[in-house]
Amino acid sequence: MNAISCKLQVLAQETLAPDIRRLVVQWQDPRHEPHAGQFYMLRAWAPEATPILSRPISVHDFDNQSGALTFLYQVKGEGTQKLAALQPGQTLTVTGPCGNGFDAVALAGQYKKIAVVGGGIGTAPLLLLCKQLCRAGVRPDLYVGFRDEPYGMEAFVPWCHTIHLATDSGAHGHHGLVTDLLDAANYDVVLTCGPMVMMRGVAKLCAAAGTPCLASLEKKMACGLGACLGCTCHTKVGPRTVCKDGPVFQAEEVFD
Amino acid sequence: MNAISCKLQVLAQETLAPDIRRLVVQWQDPRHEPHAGQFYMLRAWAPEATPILSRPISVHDFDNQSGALTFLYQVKGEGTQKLAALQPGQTLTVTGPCGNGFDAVALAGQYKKIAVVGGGIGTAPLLLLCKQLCRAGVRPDLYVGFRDEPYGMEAFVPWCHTIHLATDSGAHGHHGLVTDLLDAANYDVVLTCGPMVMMRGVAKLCAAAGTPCLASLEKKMACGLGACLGCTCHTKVGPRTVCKDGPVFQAEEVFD
Amino acid sequence: MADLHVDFLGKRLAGPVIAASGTFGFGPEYADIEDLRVLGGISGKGLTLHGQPGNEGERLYETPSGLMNSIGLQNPGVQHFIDHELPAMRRCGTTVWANLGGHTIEENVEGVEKLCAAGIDVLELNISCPNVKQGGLAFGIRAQDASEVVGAVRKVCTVPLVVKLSPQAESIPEMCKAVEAAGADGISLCNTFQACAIDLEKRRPVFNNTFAGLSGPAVRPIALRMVWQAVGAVSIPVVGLGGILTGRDALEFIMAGAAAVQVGTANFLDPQACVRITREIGQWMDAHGVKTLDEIRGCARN
Amino acid sequence: MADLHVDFLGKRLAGPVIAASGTFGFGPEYADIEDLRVLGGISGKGLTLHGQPGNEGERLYETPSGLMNSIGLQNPGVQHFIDHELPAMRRCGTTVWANLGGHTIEENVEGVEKLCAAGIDVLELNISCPNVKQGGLAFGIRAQDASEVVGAVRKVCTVPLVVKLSPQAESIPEMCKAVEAAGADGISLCNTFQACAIDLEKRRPVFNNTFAGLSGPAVRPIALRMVWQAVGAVSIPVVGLGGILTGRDALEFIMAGAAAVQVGTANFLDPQACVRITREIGQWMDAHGVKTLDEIRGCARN
Ligand SMILES: Cc1cc2nc3c(=O)[nH]c(=O)nc-3n(C[C@H](O)[C@H](O)[C@H](O)COP(=O)(O)OP(=O)(O)OC[C@H]3O[C@@H](n4cnc5c(N)ncnc54)[C@H](O)[C@@H]3O)c2cc1C
Ligand SMILES: Cc1cc2nc3c(=O)[nH]c(=O)nc-3n(C[C@H](O)[C@H](O)[C@H](O)COP(=O)(O)OP(=O)(O)OC[C@H]3O[C@@H](n4cnc5c(N)ncnc54)[C@H](O)[C@@H]3O)c2cc1C
Ligand SMILES: Cc1cc2nc3c(=O)[nH]c(=O)nc-3n(C[C@H](O)[C@H](O)[C@H](O)COP(=O)(O)O)c2cc1C
Ligand SMILES: Cc1cc2nc3c(=O)[nH]c(=O)nc-3n(C[C@H](O)[C@H](O)[C@H](O)COP(=O)(O)O)c2cc1C
Ligand code: FES
Ligand code: FES
Repeated sequence: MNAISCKLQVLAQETLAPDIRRLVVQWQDPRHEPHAGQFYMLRAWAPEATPILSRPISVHDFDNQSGALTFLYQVKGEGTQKLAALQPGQTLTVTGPCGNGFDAVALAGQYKKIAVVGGGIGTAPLLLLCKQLCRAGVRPDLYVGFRDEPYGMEAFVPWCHTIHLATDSGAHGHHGLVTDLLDAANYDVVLTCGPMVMMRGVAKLCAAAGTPCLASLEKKMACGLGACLGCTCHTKVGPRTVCKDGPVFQAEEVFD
Repeated sequence: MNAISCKLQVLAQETLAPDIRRLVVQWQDPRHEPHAGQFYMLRAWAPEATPILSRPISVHDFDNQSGALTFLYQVKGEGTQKLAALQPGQTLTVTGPCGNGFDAVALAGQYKKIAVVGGGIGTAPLLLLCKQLCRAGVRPDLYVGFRDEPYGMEAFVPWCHTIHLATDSGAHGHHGLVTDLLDAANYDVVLTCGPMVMMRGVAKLCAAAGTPCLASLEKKMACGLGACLGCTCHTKVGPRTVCKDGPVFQAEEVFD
Repeated sequence: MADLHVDFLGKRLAGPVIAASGTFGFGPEYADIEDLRVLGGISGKGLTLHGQPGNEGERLYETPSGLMNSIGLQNPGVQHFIDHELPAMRRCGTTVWANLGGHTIEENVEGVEKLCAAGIDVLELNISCPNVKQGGLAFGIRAQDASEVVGAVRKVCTVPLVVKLSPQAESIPEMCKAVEAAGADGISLCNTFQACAIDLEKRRPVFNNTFAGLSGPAVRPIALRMVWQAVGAVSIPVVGLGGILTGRDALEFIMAGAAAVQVGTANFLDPQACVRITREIGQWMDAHGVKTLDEIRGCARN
Repeated sequence: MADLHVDFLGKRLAGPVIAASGTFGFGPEYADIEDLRVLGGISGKGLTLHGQPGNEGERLYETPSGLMNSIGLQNPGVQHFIDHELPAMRRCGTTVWANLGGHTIEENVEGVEKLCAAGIDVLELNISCPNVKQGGLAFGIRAQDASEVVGAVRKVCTVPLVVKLSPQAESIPEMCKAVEAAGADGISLCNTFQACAIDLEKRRPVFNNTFAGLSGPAVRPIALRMVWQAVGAVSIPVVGLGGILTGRDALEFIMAGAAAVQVGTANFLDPQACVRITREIGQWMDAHGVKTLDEIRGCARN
């Protein structure tokens, strides 16, 4: 289950919203298949080209029949701009799968009522998570917040029990925060990924309700392999690498 | 007649031979028009992108009616590869016209029998030179050497009195060096651009025949403006910048 | 096929490329990524006697062709390393370089004793660490300070002792001579360059410590100059590093006289960099009819 | 619109960006390329008293985000400059900085006397030049050597005296304090970084002198660190330079406390760099409601 480094071919790239892309590549190594919550270091440029570091992007979806590996990402700066320029047939270099991810089988075995809470592009890793939970026997409730226009939601429908939507602008769903919608006491566990403020809010609700909560964190990364200690998170149980020990942590260990 | 710096639009790019391109751009400043033997610093990439320096390329042709400015260049390394990727409609940054160039009117006024001698991609600046000499009243004799396949020769035909061709491989014209063909004593002046060994040979023939010779030199350049002294040539009359004092020098000042 | 091995202080290194400290974990992180047996060695993450959690705040920042880092020597401590990381490091199939940087001479001495007893191949002493007794000035700035720590460590070090120099040394040649005289068996250089970046929106330095270490291709020409000076200053072997990304880069260091090279930041740009660089060196040698590295080591100095 | 002027040692500079020595000729070369009147000044090509032809062999070499040069101070000499270049330089409409680097104290003193008599705005003393009496060690390495040359020049310099430091100085803070104590009115730093490159095919250094000077974006983070240290070490104004390519880069130096900045290598990457950077600084200030540079100068230090 360790990471490998290889070149992959682009199968498709799609624009879901002005700054949101869905990139599908062909994974080739059946001995190193990714699971939900893991990520890859992506590099669509030469080692000597800018930006100097590769970019961590979560597994959005993975089809272990065909090997189709999907990323959902937001175009922010130079790195993601270069990813966005990729055309079908071109190749990129990836390192992964990286990180602990979510153990969907164990979670579905241990907990019966599961809430999955995402915000913005933080929904990216949640699709495969919902899929794997569903396949493992628990159809989760999904809570998602967006600024204005949601994207990528259709894909979640088959795998979720209910979908609760909030937007900052009120354009769709609840006008306000996704945390307004969540009653943590209704769940055995809450799994979350999104902006830090949102995850901190979710963690607080869970702490108050005594519900376990797992959060997927982000940090700048150089290696993605636990080798450089550039992505350390100072948790209550000591320093941990987000790339290898994480990105998924017990919320109580990382939030006050 | 000083250099300016501006963005220009690509009108056309053509492949003349596997590694030879003809690039036409739209010049826009009638107060700073180039003449034969001058060059531009070309940059088809951002200031912060690689390669760090712009690339000097001679004026191959210039149409002062339309402003069409043509370069003929060989794809060698990263800089010229990036130039070769330019498509019509795209822009590039240029600084120029740089250098002294040839004063075709003065030359045609002073000399009646003129030989123009070029080798390989060193023929690039010679087209506009022949044109301007012809228009100034002297149709020059052209001597050109190539390794194997000549390129770009059709364009010279209207402006030259005779064209003498040599190739290293013997595939076309004389099998041997272009200097084998030249009898410097037949000319009032010889104008040359090409590999250093060739120009040294031409200079030697001219010196022996007592014929004046002007040679266009190449050096690595940073500014192209005479500002950095990176392109100094130690001539018999002291250090000279190839970019500003040159690239055209009296052969006797630069060759022994 | 070119013979890439390097005889280094009594060890036979399989190749001239050693993974640089702090960029390669303790080795197993890269085990599924490339064949570690072709490496000359792995220099583990820098250790301190008691371990430390490293710095708060930003730890990484990209610059033109460079990377700034402020890890702050996060490490599990010498004993934890011996108990937990060393066994796996030994199984990587290459030489084990323990990189140690203490904040006092005593800490360094104790750390070296333990590491040597535990069984390592090379001790790489990182003297870029702040010396708490000198008000935080690193051991590696003044030749006198370096001399003292190297002399003390030398007495207890039972494996080859390579001293890793800081580019902030007041004078590279003098520093090299001082550590050679104090008993170093080899020198590696250089560590990261002290550098600064400012966050315009926060109007504050990017890093909590104001300064951080710069590495990567940006520094390569300066590092090569320092390696050139080091080779000229001493007769012990010099391991060159700083910005090496290709076989050609590595060959520049070897032609300057480096016994071997280390590769750090390049591992992030290409996780297979160490093996690729080794292969590229071999390809260049084959193309140029060079059979062993000894044929070209230091050739640019003549 | 933000007010970009800088009060500098009794002169009013139109903007904070000064063209760096050796990259801008004496100014007229750029006259048709950009409006020189928005600049804070032009530092002319480095002069020596008697002039010199500069180095043979390669003079330029590209590195990752950097440029190496080995011009060897080619210059026409002080008298030729005064007679031929200075008049045109004066007509550029900005302050005239004469950059001087002599090989002995006496040469420096004589050059400064002549330049001051001829009428310049600022004398920038480049102490990176080899001191022939010290076996070629540059004046800018040891504080004591720098102190001597600055002290001697100070006595005859009738215009503001800015001393341009070398990054090879043994200690930047000590060097800064020494030149301040010796009478410098200001400091500029840094000059190019001593670096090396090797031509694999020739198996020789690229440059005849083995080493050459590295500049450009690659060195910016190190230069910024040195400027930060300089500002902390002295109370005279510090002009920051090294790798500045954008308004944001320049603002980092100003927030570190630089009175003004110089722009060198960027002129080659973009011949309109000086004016563009000035404009970008103004745009950033406007976007952030900053009216004068004094409001943000050194703000990152608090
Ligand atoms: C484990 C992990 C998984 C991620 N998964 C996704 C995903 O599925 N989809 C998606 O759109 N984004 C994801 N991100 C965020 C993504 O990595 C950044 O948006 C991206 O690196 C920005 O690069 P850039 O060059 O476009 O932007 P820039 O802003 O130019 O990047 C500058 C630097 O900051 C770093 N950086 C910027 N934003 C982030 C961030 N949010 N987290 C970590 N480092 C950052 C970059 O890597 C780079 O080093 C993930 C981040 C992590 C750590
Ligand atoms: C005044 C002048 C006019 C020129 N006119 C033409 C022309 O019309 N057509 C054409 O094909 N070429 C011309 N050249 C040569 C051209 O500049 C180089 O081929 C080009 O810079 C190579 O860049 P690169 O990145 O592709 O190659 P690389 O080999 O990667 O370049 C590496 C470095 O060497 C320099 N360099 C490489 N070759 C030369 C060279 N022959 N002369 C000067 N510097 C060089 C580059 O500028 C760069 O700094 C001219 C050169 C000069 C000085
Ligand atoms: C993230 C990071 C962590 C580092 N940690 C250490 C360390 O613990 N000990 C050490 O001696 N050097 C450390 N270094 C320095 C490298 O080993 C190397 O000396 C330096 O980065 C220059 O080489 P490079 O340009 O190939 O990276 C570290 C470098 C980086 C980038
Ligand atoms: C080609 C070239 C020539 C230079 N000549 C001089 C000089 O004569 N005197 C001097 O003080 N600095 C000289 N420098 C150094 C620059 O003025 C500047 O200090 C250095 O390049 C760092 O700034 P930059 O990265 O913006 O170029 C020269 C730099 C270059 C690139
Ligand atoms: S990114 Fe290197 S340890 Fe996490
Ligand atoms: S290239 Fe700068 S002076 Fe010629």
